[in-house]
Amino acid sequence: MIFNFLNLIFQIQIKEGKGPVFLVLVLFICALVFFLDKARKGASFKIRKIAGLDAVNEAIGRATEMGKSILYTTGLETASHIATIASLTILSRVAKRAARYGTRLQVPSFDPIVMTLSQEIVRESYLEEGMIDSFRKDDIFYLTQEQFAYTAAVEGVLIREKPATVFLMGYFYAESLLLAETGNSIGAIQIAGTDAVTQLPFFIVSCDYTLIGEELYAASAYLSEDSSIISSLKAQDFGKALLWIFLFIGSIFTFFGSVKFLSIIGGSS
Amino acid sequence: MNIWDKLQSIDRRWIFLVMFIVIIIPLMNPKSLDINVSEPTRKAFERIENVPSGSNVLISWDFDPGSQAELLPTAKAMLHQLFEKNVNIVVITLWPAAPTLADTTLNEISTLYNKQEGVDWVNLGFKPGLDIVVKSMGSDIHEIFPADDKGKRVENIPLMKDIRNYDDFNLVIDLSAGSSVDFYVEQAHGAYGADLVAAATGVMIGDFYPYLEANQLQGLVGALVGAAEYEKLMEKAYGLEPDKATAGMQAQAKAHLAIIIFIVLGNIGFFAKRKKTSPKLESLNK
Amino acid sequence: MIFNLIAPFNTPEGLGIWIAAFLTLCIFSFLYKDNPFYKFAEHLFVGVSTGYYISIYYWNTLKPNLIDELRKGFSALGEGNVQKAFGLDENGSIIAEPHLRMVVPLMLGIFIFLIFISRKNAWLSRISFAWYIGVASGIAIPASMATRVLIQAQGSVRDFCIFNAGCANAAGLDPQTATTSLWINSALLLIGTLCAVAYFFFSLPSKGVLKAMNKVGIYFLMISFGASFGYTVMARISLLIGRFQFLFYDWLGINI
Amino acid sequence: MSNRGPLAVAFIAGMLMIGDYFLDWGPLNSYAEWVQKYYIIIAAFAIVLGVASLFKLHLGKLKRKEDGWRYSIVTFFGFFAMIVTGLFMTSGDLTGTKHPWNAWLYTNVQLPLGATMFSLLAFFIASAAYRAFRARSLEATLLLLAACLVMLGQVPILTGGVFESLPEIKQWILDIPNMASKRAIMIGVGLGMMSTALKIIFGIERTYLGGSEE
Repeated sequence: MIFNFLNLIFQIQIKEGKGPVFLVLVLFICALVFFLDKARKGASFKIRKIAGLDAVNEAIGRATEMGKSILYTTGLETASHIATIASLTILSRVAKRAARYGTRLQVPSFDPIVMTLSQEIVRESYLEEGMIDSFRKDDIFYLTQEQFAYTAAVEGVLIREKPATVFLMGYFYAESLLLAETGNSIGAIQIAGTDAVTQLPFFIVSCDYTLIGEELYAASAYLSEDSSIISSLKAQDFGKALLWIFLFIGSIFTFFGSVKFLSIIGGSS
Repeated sequence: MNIWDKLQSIDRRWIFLVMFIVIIIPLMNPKSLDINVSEPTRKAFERIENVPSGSNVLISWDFDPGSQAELLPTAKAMLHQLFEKNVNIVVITLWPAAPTLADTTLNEISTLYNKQEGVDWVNLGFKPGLDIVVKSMGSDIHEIFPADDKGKRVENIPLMKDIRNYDDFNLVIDLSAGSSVDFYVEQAHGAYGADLVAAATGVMIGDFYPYLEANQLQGLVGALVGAAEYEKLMEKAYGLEPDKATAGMQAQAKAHLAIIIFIVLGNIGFFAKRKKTSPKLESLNK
Repeated sequence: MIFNLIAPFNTPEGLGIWIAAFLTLCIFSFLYKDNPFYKFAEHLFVGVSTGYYISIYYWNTLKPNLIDELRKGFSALGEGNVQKAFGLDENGSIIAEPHLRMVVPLMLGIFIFLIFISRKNAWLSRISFAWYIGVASGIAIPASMATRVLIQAQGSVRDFCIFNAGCANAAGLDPQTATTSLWINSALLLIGTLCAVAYFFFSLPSKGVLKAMNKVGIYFLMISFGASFGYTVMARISLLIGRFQFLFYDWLGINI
Repeated sequence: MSNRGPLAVAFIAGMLMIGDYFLDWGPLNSYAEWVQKYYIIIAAFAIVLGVASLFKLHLGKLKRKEDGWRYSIVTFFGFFAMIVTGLFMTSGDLTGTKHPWNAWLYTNVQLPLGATMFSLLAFFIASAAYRAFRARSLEATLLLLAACLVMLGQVPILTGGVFESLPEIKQWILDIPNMASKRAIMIGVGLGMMSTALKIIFGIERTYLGGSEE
């Protein structure tokens, strides 16, 4: 029995060509654990200002003053997309503020699982703020999973309800500009955030603030106000710094004929 | 509100209206377009020109009505060229929604040249499996396409009697709205040595240029521009009237121009206004 | 210009074209302002597409992957072939057809409903969600490392490798002669990438060299956003041309 | 009841998928293949929750006779038309989306509606460009110039003389500065994604699970 088990273990091998990824992943996890440990021991990390983040509170406040609602969409991906989960974390913060101020929050959903998760998250936020009685489950509703039918319906909500503040956070496709332009035409303050590289330009031109790529993930960590979650930003920076140095030195050495750097990251065939 | 303010805040509905007009007019009234034919398109045209009369060409019709604005004009121009040169055409498709579009187009153009279905051209229809279909055609087309689109057995189709695999085609043309060009380069060209010409949509075209440079493709027609260039070449060579791609390109040019003019107008308003109002006044206005 | 045929009402195709044209105009009317026609089209679209996805889910997922598998599993069980019923071969290894193993996703699927019935059972639905998101995260971790981070880094280093015949040959790339312009381009690419990466440093104070790099990084980002925007215009107008062609050629039958 | 159970599930599920990526081990690989193929079943079940939400919304509107309640009838009409033709009708061997009526509805209702919504972008891209591309600052000017040069390089508007090199300029902008910043964004996104996903499977990030009460 034990022999069989050992035999089984020895059969396991790392797949060919996955070495570099494994190495970098292990390094990254080490950095993550290191900073997490520091955070647990009470270290606090300074994070630079992210323009869109400071605007979040202001934008919620504006909706409250105007007596209008907030519309939040978590993008057009399922819950299996990490950007959607980052968006859900931001939603939880937005919902808390909205609950505190008594501002109506509408969340039209594209995916039923995301809708259910959103309901749970918003409900929890209202509960934490002691405002569970004003939680309206029906304001977090499902529309459809067809890209442009969803877009058409959200445009309908935008134009008829005229929310004062619109959040577009998560992964988006071509509909990004349709949503952002319609939001702009009703004069809403719009804060967008996406890791969809192709859609960033459209949010940049049509929204008041845009979280670019990694900033979306950083925002979800930052807004959590939990130092152990924020510590992961340190690990990300560590990863970037490592890569930065690697690219800088690697490019110079490669230029002079070394193939080592390319093969380290698995780029030579 | 003075004119500079107005220039800065044109109601978006006027912009919509202008876009509407500048796109519709060229569509209704296409004129011969003065454009430079790019090298990849010219190569494609010349390779098809070099197909000897009486030989066979395989067309893989890998797009559906969703991409027809970009690819149908090229398809039509190539069909005109091939029928004009008395080349036999075998059409297959890897896309489920494509056969009807292919059939309508083939019928429309073949009647102009008095070409007969089954003798001069045939539509074998759709088979699922993408790269597997492309690979299997290297050994035996009859096996993977036992019947044509209408259910007629290939044994009973005169054109298909002597066609078994890629060796029997002078040229393979892939009209692709996806990544099927990859399969053809890998299989039809790489494994079976067939000559290959492709047409692709604007989104995909960037992925395929390296094939052209590596001579794995003999020609490449890219997006609406490429189609318009192809129509231009057909106009020069066969006197074919410019068609939808040319009209589309004109609409494109006008629409781009309109957008740029709007941007310029907005900026004129912006700068004129900034010069006129001193900073002090501006802050008071707020 | 000839109106050679307006799509006929009396065939399914012709009627379809009329309906499609009407709906197309309904959506276009939104450009002027919100109106009953748009509302009609929007509500119809939501209903139709939801219905469509249900039949897609049923026929493409639930029926072949769940119902049919379970049915096969039970019939194997009926024959007394327990191993086959659970999708195992004689040696106990997993075979492609899961049969009764589909009970697991079925349970996870049913758990989701529990939140609907009573909040007491909400924790069970959380198991389903946790599993779903756990799987997605597990897939995303190495994939995002490989396809986003490393591939980009490779591309960057490779740009310098092709200059040097030694490196290019060793890496199996096509060497290129290093002209001045190619040289400048590669250097610009590297500088741009490094500065733009620097823009995303969150925990370092933006001072001195880093501040300068951030600025250059933003310039690169802005040029990139402008370029992508300009590049996309053509594709979007092609779509509109496609709709107009439908209205004019297919519906009104206007031929030139 | 704590969230410990679900968090353990997320950890195990995640680790197994990571293991599958790196390790060459038959049982693990076939497990992972199985999971990837079938975890969509959860999504298929969840759509029922979605439909329930949609029904609640529109039935509520009908009941309360809210503004525009008549349109809710349209939604139900579309929904049931697709369900009846897609789930319950057969025509020979043809069922589901292949049923002629269902296919007819798809081609003549859903497809044109989607294509037309998509094409509205041609208008919106123009109005967005007009409004946003003002040379307010150096950053905005770069955005504006890059967009205009690429647009001019795409189509033959200005030809002859200096303008002949516009396509080349366009290609250069796309290949060099554009590529540089895309690389940087991708690198950042990759790291952000990875760290978020790691936080999920290690149970540090648990907002997505909602509350832990009851």
